Parts: sequence; C-alpha cells; structure tokens
Amino acid sequence: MQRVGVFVCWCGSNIAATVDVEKVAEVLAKEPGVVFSTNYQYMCSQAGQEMIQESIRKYNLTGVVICSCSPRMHENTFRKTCEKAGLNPYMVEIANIREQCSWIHKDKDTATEKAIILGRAAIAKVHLNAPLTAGTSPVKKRALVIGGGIAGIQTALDIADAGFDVDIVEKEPTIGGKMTQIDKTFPTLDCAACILTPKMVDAAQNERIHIYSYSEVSSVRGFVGNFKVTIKKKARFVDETKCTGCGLCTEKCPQKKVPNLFNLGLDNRRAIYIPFAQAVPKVATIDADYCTMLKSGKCGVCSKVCTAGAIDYQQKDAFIEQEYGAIVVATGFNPIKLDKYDEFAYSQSPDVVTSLEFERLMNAAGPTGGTLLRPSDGQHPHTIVFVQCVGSRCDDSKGKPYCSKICCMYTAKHAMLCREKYPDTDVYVFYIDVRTPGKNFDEFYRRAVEEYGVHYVKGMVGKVVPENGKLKVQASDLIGNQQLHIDADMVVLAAAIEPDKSARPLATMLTASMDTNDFFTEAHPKLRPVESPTAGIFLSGACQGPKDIPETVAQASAAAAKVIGLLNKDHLICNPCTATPDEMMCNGCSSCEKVCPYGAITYIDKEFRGPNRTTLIRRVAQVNPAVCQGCGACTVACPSGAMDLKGFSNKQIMAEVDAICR
Amino acid sequence: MTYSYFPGCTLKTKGKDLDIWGRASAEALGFTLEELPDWQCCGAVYPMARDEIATKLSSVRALMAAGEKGQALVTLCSACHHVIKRVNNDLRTDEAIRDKVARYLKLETPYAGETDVLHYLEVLRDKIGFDKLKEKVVNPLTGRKIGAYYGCMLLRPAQEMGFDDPENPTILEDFIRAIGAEPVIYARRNECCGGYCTIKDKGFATKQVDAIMDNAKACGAEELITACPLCLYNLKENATEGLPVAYFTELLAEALGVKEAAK
Amino acid sequence: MIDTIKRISGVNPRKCMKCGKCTASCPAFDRMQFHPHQFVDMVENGRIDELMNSEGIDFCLSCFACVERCPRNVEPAKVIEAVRLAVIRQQGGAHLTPDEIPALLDDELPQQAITAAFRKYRK
Amino acid sequence: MPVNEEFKPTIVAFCCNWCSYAGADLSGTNRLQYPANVKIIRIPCSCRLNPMFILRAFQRGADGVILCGCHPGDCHYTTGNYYARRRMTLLFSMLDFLGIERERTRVEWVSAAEGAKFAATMNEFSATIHKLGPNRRLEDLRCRKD
Repeated sequence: MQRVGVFVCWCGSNIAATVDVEKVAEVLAKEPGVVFSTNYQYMCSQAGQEMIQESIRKYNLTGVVICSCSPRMHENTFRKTCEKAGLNPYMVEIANIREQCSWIHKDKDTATEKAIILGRAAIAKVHLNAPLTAGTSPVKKRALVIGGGIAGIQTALDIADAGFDVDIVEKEPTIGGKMTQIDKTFPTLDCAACILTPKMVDAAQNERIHIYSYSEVSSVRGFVGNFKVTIKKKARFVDETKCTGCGLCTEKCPQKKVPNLFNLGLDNRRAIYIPFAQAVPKVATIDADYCTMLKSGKCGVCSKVCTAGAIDYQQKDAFIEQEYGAIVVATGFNPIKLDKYDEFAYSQSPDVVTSLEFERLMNAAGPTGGTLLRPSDGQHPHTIVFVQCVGSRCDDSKGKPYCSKICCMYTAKHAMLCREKYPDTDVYVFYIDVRTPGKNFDEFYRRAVEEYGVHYVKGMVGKVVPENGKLKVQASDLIGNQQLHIDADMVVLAAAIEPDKSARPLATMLTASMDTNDFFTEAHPKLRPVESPTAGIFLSGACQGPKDIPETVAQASAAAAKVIGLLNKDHLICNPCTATPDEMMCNGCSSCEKVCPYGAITYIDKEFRGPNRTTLIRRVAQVNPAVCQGCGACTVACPSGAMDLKGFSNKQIMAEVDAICR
Repeated sequence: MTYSYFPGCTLKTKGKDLDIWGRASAEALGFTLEELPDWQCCGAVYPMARDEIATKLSSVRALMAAGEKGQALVTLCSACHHVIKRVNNDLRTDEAIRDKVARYLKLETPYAGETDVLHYLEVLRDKIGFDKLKEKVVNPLTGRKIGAYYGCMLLRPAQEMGFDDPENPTILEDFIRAIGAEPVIYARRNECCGGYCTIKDKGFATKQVDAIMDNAKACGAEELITACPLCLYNLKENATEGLPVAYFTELLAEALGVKEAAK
Repeated sequence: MIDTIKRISGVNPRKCMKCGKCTASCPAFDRMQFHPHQFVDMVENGRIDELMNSEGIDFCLSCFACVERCPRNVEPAKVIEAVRLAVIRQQGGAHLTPDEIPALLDDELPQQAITAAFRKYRK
Repeated sequence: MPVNEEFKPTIVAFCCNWCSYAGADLSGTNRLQYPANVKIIRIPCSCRLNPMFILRAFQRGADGVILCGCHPGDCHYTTGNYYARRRMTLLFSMLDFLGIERERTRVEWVSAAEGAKFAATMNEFSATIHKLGPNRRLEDLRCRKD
C-alpha cells in the first residue's frame, strides 16, 4: 500500500469559487492509503511547492495526488517538485478539477462531488503507479526548414549563426516567397526587394545552409531529435551545378505564351525561365507543362544555346534521405481564390485585381515596369476603388471566419503610393473597420487620409458592373447614409489569405495539429507560440496565422531560438511511459509488431527455464524504449494481454474506471 | 423520362408562350412533362416568415403529388421554382415546419422534402445535357448575340437554390451556345428588374430595367432571354429604349424547329 | 416586439458586423427611409415602431441580393419581411386593397405580379 | 419511457491526451458547460482503449461510455485512431449481441481546438443516456452497494 498525500489547490478563486476545497481534502483524507490531505491557495506557487516537498519528507509519502488545473498545464511542474523531494516523478497524479470541473459547473455541491470522484480516481491510480526512469536518445544536430520565404530564411540564418547545419526545402525554383512579389513595405515604405534579396544571398552563401529549391518533403518518420526525412527534388531539367544563370535560354526559348506566375499571370514568360533577376539559386527551370521538347521531342533550342551544357531533358525526380533533430514549418500563405465573390466582377473584368496583383502592377520589376496601367487597355487609371475584407471575417459558409490582419495596412500603403505617384487619381477605400495595431501603423493610416487625401468610406461595395471601359461601383457609405455610385477605372480587392495548400498534407506527415482553417496549432496560444504540440516541430510565419513581415521575422527568430535550444542538447530525455511485454505471457504472435507505428517492437528468441531443469527457446516481443512513443496500440492488439503500457497500465485505467463508477 | 410539371398561374394566362414552347421543346427533346392534376398557385413569393404555414401548403401538395408518382417536379416559371424549391428545402431542414405541416395536412408520415425540384433549365443541363441538346438543334440561331437575363429568383439565395453561381452564372450562356447563338455576358444580368413593385411604381421598375438594358447593350447584346414572366413584362414594358426580350423556351423551340407547329 | 420580429424572421441581428454590404447591394435604396443595415441594427436595438412607421418598407423587392452577399449570413430580407408582416397583420395595415387593383392593371401585367403584391402588401 | 427525475447517470469519457483531452480543457477554458456526471479518464491515444475497459465500466455501473480521439488523419501517433475505430466497430456488434443499447457507447472525434464540440457532444450524449435510463444489463450486481 502506497502512502499517499493529497493536495487540493484553490487556484485563487478559479477552483475554490465552485468547489468546496476543504471538503474535498477532508473526504479524500479518508480514502485508503491517504496519510495526509490538505488544501492551499496556489499549489503551483513557490510556497505551495515547498509545502508539497515538506509533506513528502514529513509523512514519508510514496505517492502524491494533486487536485488542480489540467495536467497539460502543470503536471511537469509538480513532477519536478516531487523529484526534488526525493520522490520518483512518475509517482505523481493530477486530478483535473479546474478545466474539467470548477470551470464548467456552476452548482457548488455538484462540482464538489465531482471533484471528490476525480480525486478518488487519481488516488486509485497512484496506488498502482510504479517508479519510472526515463531513458535518453541522441539528438541529430541538423535542422530542416520547410518553406523558403522570409520566415524560413530568417529561421535558417539564425540557426546557422548558432553553428548548426540547416536545410531549406522550397517548392518553387527560388527562395524568397511572397515577399519577392511585394513592391514596398509598410509603414516605412522601403523597397521589399532591397531588404529581402541580401538575406536570400546570405542564405545561399552560408556554409551551414543548404537550399533544396524546387523540392518538396515527401515523407517524415521518427520523432524529436531523430527525424528521418525524404526530400523530393523535382526534375527541373537543368543541371544546377552547371547552370550559370546567364539567362540566354530564357530569351531564346520559342515558347513565349506561358503565363508568368511570378507576375500572377499578368504577363507571359518562356517555357524555360528564371522567376526573377535576383532569384536564389539563380538557375533556370523548364516548365514541363509547356516545353515543346518535353512534350513532343521537337525543339531543343535551350540545349543548343546553353554554353554550360546544363540542359538535361532526361532529368528525373530525385529523392534524398536526410536526418534531422528538429523541423521548422514555414509554409506561408496565399490569397484565396475569388470565384465565390463575383459580385466584384473579378472574373469578368481584367481591371478588377487582387492586392497582390496590384503589388506587381506597382513594382518596378513587374509587368508594367512600375508604371500603374490598367491591364485591360494599358491606360492610366484615374479613379481607383479599394475593397477591404473580401472573404475575411465571414460566416463559415461565406468565406474565412478570421481577420486576415495585413490587408488594412497594405491597402493604406497602396492608396498612399497611388496618390503620391499619381496625384490626379481619386482613391477610395471601402472599409468595415480599419485595424492598425502595430508600431507606427495608425499614424501611417492617418497620413494616408490626412496628407494624401485618400477617401476612406465606411461601407462596403455591393456590386461592380464593367460597362463601356469603366467599372460602375455600387457601394454604401454608412456614415453619410447614402448609396454611392462611382465610375472607377480599377477595383482592387483585399482578398483574404489562407495557409498554403501544401500545409495540410505536411501536417499529416508531421502529425502536427491544425485548426479548422488549416493554420498550424501552437503548443500553447500564449506561452508556447512557436512550437507545435508535437515535440520537435516548430512554427515560423504565416503558417501559424496571418502575420505581417515584422511579426513573421520575430516569430522566425523565436522558432530558431527554440531549435537551437533543442540542438544544443546531446541527449533528450525520452518518455518513460513506454510499452513493456510480460515475456512469460507473450506467445510470439507478432500482433503488436504489426500495429506499432514506429517499428519499436522486434522479436527475439530467448531461452527460458522449463520444468525439470529443461530449457526451451521461445519467440518473445521486445520493445525499444527509445523508439516507443507510448501510444498503447500494441497493448490492445495483444491477444494474451502480455503487453502493457507503463504509466497507463491496464490495472491503472481499470482502477480509475472502478473509482468513477463506484 | 417523365417529370411532374407545375406550370403555375401565369403560364396559363399571360405567360402562355413560356409554357407552350417549353412543352413542345420537351417533346422534341424526348422528355415528357406531366402536368399535376390539381395544382394550386404557389403564391408567387416565398413566405419568409417562420410562423406562417398556410402559405407553404400549396407547394407541399404539389411536391407530395409528384413524390407519390416517384417523379421529380419540374417548373418553368422562375418564381414558382423559387417558391417550391425553398419550401421543399424548409421541409427538408426545419423539423418544426415539417411537424406543423404534417399536422395541418393530417399526414401519417410527415413529408420531409424527398421530392427533387428541377427547373426546366436544370433538366436541359443535368438530365439531357447541353451537348445532346446541340445535336438536336435543326435550326441553329447562328450570328445572334443574345444576353441572358437571370433576374433574382433562379439564383438567390444560392445556398438554398443550388442553381448556379449566383454572381457569375453560366447555365443560360451555355444554353445560348447550345442553340447556336453567341452569349453576351454582362454584369447586371442578375440584378433585380423591379419585380412586383411595378404595380405601385412604374418609375422604379424603369430605373432598374434601363440600367440592365444599358449594360446589356454596352456589352453587345442585341436581344435578351429570360425564364420569368414578370421579368419579361418589366423588361418589355418599363424600358425607355429596350432590346427585344423573349422567353428562353421560344428560342429553344425555334432552334429545335417546333416553334410554328406549337402555336 | 423585438422577440416577435426575431420569431417571425428567425434572424439573429447580433450576427451583423455592420459592414453595410446589404445596403450597398440594395436596388431599392432610394425608395427606403431606412436601409437594410439600419433594419438589422434597429431590430437589435428595439426601434421597431420607428421601422413599422417608416417609408418604403413595401419597397423591398425580395430580390435576396442582401441575403446572398451578406458575409455573416444575417439575411436582412427576412428582417424586413418580418417588419412588413408585423404592419399588415395589424388592423388596417394593408398596403393594397382589392378595389385599388383594376386601376393598376394593364393588358400585359402577369398574374404573378398581382399575386406577389397581394402576398406582400396585405394580410 | 418517462425520464426519471432522480436518475443521475454515470458517464465515463475516455479522452486521448493530444486532441480530445485538450479539447475538454478548452471547453473548460471557454466556460462551456456540460453535465457533471461526465468523468474523463486520460489515455495517451484512443488506440490505448481496450474494449475491456468499456465492459468493465458497464459492469461497475456506468450508464454510458464515450471514447474521444483525434480526427481521422490527425492522430498524434499517425494511425492510432484508425485502430480505435475498428476495435469499437467490433465492440458495437458485441454489445448488440449482449443486448446493451448501442447508444450507450459512442466514438467521437474531437480536436484540441473543438472545445465547443466537446461540450456539445457531452450534452447530447448525456441527454441520450438520460432517455435510455439506468444501465442494468451488464451491471455486476455484486458491485452494487444498495
């Protein structure tokens, strides 16, 4: 029989307001094996922890039950507390009487009764706990960053700076991401390329960074400290080691009618291309969907003009295996498709554009060389209407339920730049709210209104009608209580942003959780914002939620710091709650081996002593505790009941069941 | 294929053309419209009030009559289509309405929206197929530039109607292509014509219709087609300087070569 | 009365985020004293009498543009319909009487228009 | 069957540590109420649930048992919830054979972000058990106190 101590926490009034903590402590004191029971205001505080340690020593406790908040919150805290007092940390059980009791019930009697039952279950379990010792596993000192936008680049640079090797996997032919397409950045209006491209070069030149461009992660196995990743290098039909990036092929290629995705299809490029002049790596790529040579075997112009002999039409996808200690997800975002919002006539007129397309139209390296011209007729627009919140802040059935966060600011930027470059344009911004929380953000927006004369109208556009070369915009002005009819030359839609489509399958590979909008979930929304709940997976940038550039960079560096902290360790403490077979009961059937997702179970032939001094060799299961993650699938698959899980044994769970149903 | 057919009040009087050419074309295309024997007027507007049951009953009776024959219910008039489809949707999704209706009509098993409601155009698109229709055309309307006027009733609210993209529909354009003419896409084809407000305020309908006509003309349309008698009326009677307007069934009958015989 | 409107319409005006897209879409804007977003707001704040006595509630065309385009699925048309019904369900609240009809007819006006008007304008 | 006013069902909820237990915590954090007769047992993964535990619960007087795990495809251990799903399907047919109402056992996928779904599921499940009344079929009478 264990000597159990019970500690009931008030959590200030969080628990004590709805649970009679004194009564709980009193009733639980009468449970078998309980030698000490008390309650205290903040059990997790210094004083509370000291009280627990003192009681362990004073009453010779062999098991501790803490009735407090969720074990997801403070289980580790209390385990460490008890360990310091000489108790095995796995002799601690938590009864969750806050999240799963006091916070969800209003009636004090009911909540108290439930708290007592939860306490009993924990006591019943702790009686069957056994001291556990965690093993260790080595840490592979190399990190993988998935996504080579500004988030991925920053994370990689910081990790490399700390002296660790890091690989960037980028699905496009160049790193740089969305920021390469942006013209100017708010609120300082410095040019995006001027601040981004040096970082891209830094990444390329850093000896510790390896860039896999035009590549994807195709499988992930293993666990924190020991991930085994397969990277698929897609065939680009150009030998990266030979290509000098001279660009001659991209001028000579006869296939001229390929939509230029870097300019969002606003102009055309060739079938062999380098996305933009500052691309890293500066290597050509053949677009297999359009290349005549690859499709019909007739052409070969690029191969003829390439003096480096880099063109390789036979190139195949290549697969690379690599081991990593940590993985950072930096898959970023995309603007949503706008076909569901055709009241704005996006698919009916080329002069209705998204904000990202507008960025390209304003960009000196864009299709118009930086002069703002209407896509339909190449004329200067004189009246421009910006529409905010297109697809953001919607009911689930109508779009994205969240605020995309960056649109208010970039629209203010667009409006301001239009007025600055072309003072003869009338610029209207239709908004629901202007959201500018950020350093110098609201000042920026006010400048757009006061100094640059942008017409901010509280209201929404209801319909855009292309007619006779104009866009007839019908909108509401809620403060003026009128319906506005504006003959505009261009309409710019601030489309909601969503996580990149590659994120969902990646999350499945990484077993990292996502929310309903496909943003990666952080381990704790406030206290662990750059870690995924899955150990060893870290989050950087907009894959976790909408973010602007400064926030992305901040999170990228934070994720890097977490990775560095992990890679600095030589060994990781493993989870001691692993499966363990009872060799005497094991009949060697292999059922457990088949269900183990980690390959942690193997079979060995072992000699056993039989009756009358005979020996016999039997085939029995063996679990590698460094690999076992403790899911318990094998325990249920085992037909003879030989397999059990430490910390969640059959007996322990049944004791809990009995205590609850008693 | 045989469908139950709900013509509606207007198609028996002022909107006979929509009906006659629709039936003649159906015959030519190889499907049968079986008029429900005792249909009652649908009420022309969908009863939005959640506390009104009586106004939904005529639709329910028609739906159940079609259901008993195991047929889908086809309509031609877009108002009837709107009302019947939405009432059907109510019965399908709203338990309270379903129960009330069942008690009102003394039904042993409540009607839960089992019958499919199809617009004639949906039959052409989803059951016949515009490709098949194209093959049956004997008299292609080559060279005619036709603007489709959808109006409100067929499209909105899209979540309930499920007819087509409510802001950029294509079904009538595909239809126009199938009968050999050239569709003209213009943005106001789903803006309201003024509806029943024409009774009290012709000027209002004129304002609406003129905007629609200007937009259609600017985009190059030379004539308009519609599926709604009230839209047809407003477009014809209340336009300051309008384009010719016809029911889509008229052009269908013309293309199939059954127009004259039907009259 | 707020509850009556909420009951008839089944609309929760609290879902509205005051973007004004309904009013931007409304074809009958000019004919109405209060506009769709105001309807939703006034029901939320209990200003029902004002609404019932306002000009132009009969001008809602039930074209459902506001319903279709509302980002929050508020369905303003249902609110307007509920207010209109609250008016015509009162004694003498009808907006159209049978003896007015003949003067309004012309040869081509479809039955549909008369039926619709009767449904919309009187008990 | 008339609802017994006095009937306070005992409901055991097995929640996987990664999704559903966190979802239950979230419904607490958001103060979403569900009946107090639902008691949660934390297990590492839904695949840790031995169907025997459910039978044990019924034997000891539970009136309903619910298993909550990660959504299919989202299992922290990649495939655990698929095993759980298959095992539970078998258990359902066994419960049918034993004559225990199938509605007394349920499997739900609740993610760590679905606090509202967790509370709603528990409310609904508890209402179902209320309708079914006390579980007498499998209860081991030797375990009863009264």
